[in-house]
Amino acid sequence: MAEQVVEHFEDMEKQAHAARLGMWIFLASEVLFFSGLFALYTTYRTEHPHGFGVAVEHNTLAWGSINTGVLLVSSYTVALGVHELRRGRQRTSALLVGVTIFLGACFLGIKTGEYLKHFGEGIYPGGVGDFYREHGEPGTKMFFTLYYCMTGLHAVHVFAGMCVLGFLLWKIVRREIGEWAPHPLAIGAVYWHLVDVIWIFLWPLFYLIPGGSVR
Amino acid sequence: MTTIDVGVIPIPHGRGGVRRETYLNIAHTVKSWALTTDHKRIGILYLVTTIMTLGLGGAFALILRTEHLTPQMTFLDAYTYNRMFTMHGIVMVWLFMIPSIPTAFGNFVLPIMLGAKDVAFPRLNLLSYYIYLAGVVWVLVALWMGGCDTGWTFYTPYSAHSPSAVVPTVLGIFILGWSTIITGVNFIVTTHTMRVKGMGWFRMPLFVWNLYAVSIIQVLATPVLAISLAIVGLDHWFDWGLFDPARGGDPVLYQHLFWFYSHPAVYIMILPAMGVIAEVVCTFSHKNPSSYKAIAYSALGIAFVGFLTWGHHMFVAGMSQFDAAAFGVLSMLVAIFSAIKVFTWVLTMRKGSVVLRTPLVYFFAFLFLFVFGGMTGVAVATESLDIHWHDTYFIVAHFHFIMVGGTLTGWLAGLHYWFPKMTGRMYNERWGITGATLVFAGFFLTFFPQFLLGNAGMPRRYYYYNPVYQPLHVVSTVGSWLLGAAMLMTLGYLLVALFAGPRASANPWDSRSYEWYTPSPPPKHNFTKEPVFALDPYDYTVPFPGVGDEADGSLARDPGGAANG
Amino acid sequence: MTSFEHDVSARSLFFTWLALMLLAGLSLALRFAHIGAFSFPVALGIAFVKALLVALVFMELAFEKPTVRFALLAGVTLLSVMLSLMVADVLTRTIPPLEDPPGTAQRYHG
Amino acid sequence: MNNLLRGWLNLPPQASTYARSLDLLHYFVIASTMVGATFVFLLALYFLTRYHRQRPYELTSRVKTGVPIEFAIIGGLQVLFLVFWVIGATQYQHVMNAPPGAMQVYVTAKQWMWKFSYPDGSASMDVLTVPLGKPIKLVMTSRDVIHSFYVPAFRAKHDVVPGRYYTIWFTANTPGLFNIECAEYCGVDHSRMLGLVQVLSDEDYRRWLDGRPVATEEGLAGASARGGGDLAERGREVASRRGCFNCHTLDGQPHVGPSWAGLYMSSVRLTDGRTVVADEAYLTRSMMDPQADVVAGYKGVMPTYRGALEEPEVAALVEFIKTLQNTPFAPSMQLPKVVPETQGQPQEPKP
Repeated sequence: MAEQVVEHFEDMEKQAHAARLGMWIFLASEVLFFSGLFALYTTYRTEHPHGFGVAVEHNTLAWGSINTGVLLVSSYTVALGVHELRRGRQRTSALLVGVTIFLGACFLGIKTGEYLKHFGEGIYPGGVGDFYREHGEPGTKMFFTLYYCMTGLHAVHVFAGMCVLGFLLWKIVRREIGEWAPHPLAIGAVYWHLVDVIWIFLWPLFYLIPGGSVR
Repeated sequence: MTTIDVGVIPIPHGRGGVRRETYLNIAHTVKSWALTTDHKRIGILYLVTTIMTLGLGGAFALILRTEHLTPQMTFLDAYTYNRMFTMHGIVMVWLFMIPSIPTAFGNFVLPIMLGAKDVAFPRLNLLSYYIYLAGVVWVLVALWMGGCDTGWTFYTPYSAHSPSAVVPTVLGIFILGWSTIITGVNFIVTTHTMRVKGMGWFRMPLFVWNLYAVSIIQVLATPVLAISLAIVGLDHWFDWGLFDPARGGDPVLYQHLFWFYSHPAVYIMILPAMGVIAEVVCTFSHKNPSSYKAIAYSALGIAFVGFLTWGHHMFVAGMSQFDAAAFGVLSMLVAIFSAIKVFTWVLTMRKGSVVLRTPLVYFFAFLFLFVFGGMTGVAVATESLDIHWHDTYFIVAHFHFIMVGGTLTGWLAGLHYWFPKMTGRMYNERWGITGATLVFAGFFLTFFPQFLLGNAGMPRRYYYYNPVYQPLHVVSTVGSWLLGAAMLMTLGYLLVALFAGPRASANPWDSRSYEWYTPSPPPKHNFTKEPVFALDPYDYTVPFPGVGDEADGSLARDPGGAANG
Repeated sequence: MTSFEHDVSARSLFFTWLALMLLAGLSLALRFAHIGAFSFPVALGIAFVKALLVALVFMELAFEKPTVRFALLAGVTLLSVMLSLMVADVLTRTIPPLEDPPGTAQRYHG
Repeated sequence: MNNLLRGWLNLPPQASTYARSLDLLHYFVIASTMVGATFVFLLALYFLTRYHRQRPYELTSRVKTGVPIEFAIIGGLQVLFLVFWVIGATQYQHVMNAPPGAMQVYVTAKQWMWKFSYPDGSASMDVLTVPLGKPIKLVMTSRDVIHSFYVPAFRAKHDVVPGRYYTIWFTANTPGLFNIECAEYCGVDHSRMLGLVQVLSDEDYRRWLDGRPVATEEGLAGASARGGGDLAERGREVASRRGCFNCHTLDGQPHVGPSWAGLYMSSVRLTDGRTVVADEAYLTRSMMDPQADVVAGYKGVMPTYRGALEEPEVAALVEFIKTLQNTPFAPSMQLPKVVPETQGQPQEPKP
């Protein structure tokens, strides 16, 4: 029952601030969680600029770009959802959050399609597959293993974000949160935006920057 | 010395036989413990669990030391030996030392020190405990599957191919990491939002500052460990080879990621102990710290610069010479923060009113071991000297001086310091001082010879060793037995005190820190009414104002003879 | 309408989103412009601006207390510390990695 | 003075040119830090007695330490630490960068042995022979996991990483035998991954070049550093000296010849279809007359050692192989499949 002030807090404002601060600190933790992989990407790309460039050019640019659009729209809808909830328009808010979850599902669907396409081409994680017979440049294996690791981890986060939003949607529908206490949705939305931000960086790294660019 | 039993209340159960309600006697069912969201009970749960893991890790240590009585096989084979030193490290680092002080003592006293009823997220706190327990279970599963033999550092590519239970072990540590992160988030938010009205940042007890700094490290460093161990798990399980040179991978990068976590992790282990020590030295010197701000800021300083020095674990691992020089100078700059802390503690005693009690004996043990261990740390951070010392027993001795000598004695100091507050009982002071002395002696005897072994060139993680090293090994082993016996003795008299010790007053040490403003043991919501902290937590210029609620029969200044000199 | 939450207007949300889409489009267009060595900093620079927009407006960081901003700042600072020192290692190593290390080559290449 | 401090600190002999200067820094750092630590601890003890509590509930007045004093202490320490760093970093640069013209020896580490390949194309296992007073540059790589090449007497150490070549150098200044140890944990027999550096004077070195091996029996026998020194240990030495490990492994992996791990008393299928039990007689016969029983799947490329091995050496070898009876295999460690060659050493790839 999130609309009530838990007894050890003085008031709702303090409780909301605590929850919000907690989420942001957790997000800092998430940034560092991904940073290990970003660091590996950067160092390996520094070591094998050519192989990484070849692999980027081979990647499915169209699908990755569509996914970028999907996530940007979903970020917008969930931000609008928070706005509507604060204005007391729960029905609209619920609809917008529902759309956000649907867009998340679209993202995952497209991602799965991409993975299947890669499997069909003989690109598997761990440098296994026929693709590497033709593209033996040092770095291509590392690129695609990192690609699977980072986008896979991101997909897990998308799924987690969908679960969080689903839970909040349920709460909106049951009128447990509303304009009197909109902060749970606002905090859930912040998590969703982080997922978007991470993709904003994954997109250029894996789809946009062609060969021979580092060093 | 007039009496050795300090702070004892003559009448049991408060006045006139009225049974005072405490967090302990409010309910007795298993469920009331297993599903509690009371930070004090969660602290006790953590305390009991970490004592068990300490016992497990300690048993491993004793077996390992005993094996080294002879240069050849004594009673273990090399396979078992390798698995055992790995599990010793893993159990001690992740199951005991990292959670020990923050989760047990931190959980217990942090909200009380802030005058709060609980931490910011009590349910998350309980969840964190169960995640920790799940991690412990996974590590035990790994143990049951024969253990892991990579060393606690999981260096690739060995860990990617080791024919042992690598995956359950890294999974266990991965899970433990989330427990650590959740606790860290909880503590940071608690410190920010739960302070009682009117308490500014610079009126918080120093332990809170240290916990706050630790929580920052926990939140920011642990995820890096999580991701690097996840990659090790993938490399081991699916042979993805992200660090495999045959696929363009670079094993040295794993070491970068691992030490990016594990160097700050050293501070995760030592900073809470420093916090305990700051409390102990102020209380038993009966004086304000020589510089409150120096202790507070140096905690934050350590939290930040601890992230900049990981490379000094890799001077001979194949890092570039540029990075070696950079990490070398950064390490030298970091050492200064610990030095500031040490000087502040020591100068706190100056012009104080120092009384030797068990926690203060542990403070002296801590001071000795931490200062000497820390100074050898500066020595090994000297690049050219590290060439000879790297991966030898010198390193083993150095980090045991810091980790056992620092964290374990800090933990024991805290255990004895807050024992009356947590249990409402007093332990026997004479046993306490004897135990502390024996722990120190056993410890010194165990690890001092290892410095000499390392100087002589004995590499770590060696099952067979050169017979010329045997005398030093024997001394070290005998020392470890003494240490083990002293720890068992400590456990024994504390258990006796728990059930049969005399009742403790609210403030047996005549401290000014805020956790002593509430009765011992505290009531369910920490204070019987909204707390008013009239004094600075280290204001020893005026007498203690008392608990305020006389009805609970535990005035601070009971005439039974508290804090006598 | 609660008093304790800052609300971002629908108008600024929309314009932020529009800016994000335009920046994404620009980034995509530059992919085909073949700007060579500039593509890495330019693409990441655009990504950084986009992330900043999302953080400031969508995540309402612009209206948060300094503590909250500090949390993110700490994370990003450490990320850059890690990246710079690790990349510095790789860039300043004097001995290049072998393309086909002896002994491991046959194991994977069949 | 140097020797006195070296003895106190339990340091090994200074057998390389830079060992002495590293040790001097060692003395300086240890002495200054220990003096500082002792001072701090004694100061604490002094405060304990000087300001001991006189009566219960004694109050104290507020004392703040002067900021200038704090900064003076901190600044002084910082300067000292930076001096450590400047000297240490300079020495580190010296140790890590070989002088031009150094003699190159390639070092290949694998579980759990060292292989040294010399410029003239010859190779040896576990024993590195170098001339006195000449700079030696080691170019090191690993075939499986990370090892670390460590000679305590030279104060020389560097990790040996698969997929990379790392170099380290030294100039030996004392003839004799010095221990090589693996310092990075590398598996079950990590503590047995030992070796020896044999430093020969010019004259001895020339003799060694002419007719190898010349490592004197007394010299090797005197190297009790190899732990134990029993018959089986001697067998290991013999095996490494006679080059057995060029073809036979100790971890169960087939190489040019069958592995010795678990060989003793196992049933061996031969090329002609017979199955024999690998007892002492079989082992001895295989050394003396290798073509008599060629194991299925291998080529009969092993030369006879009749007359080459002394009787005690054969006994030691057999004893050594017997101790390997229960050595578990390292299942996932794959050595490369080396095509058996009919003559000479397996070629070592050069960078």
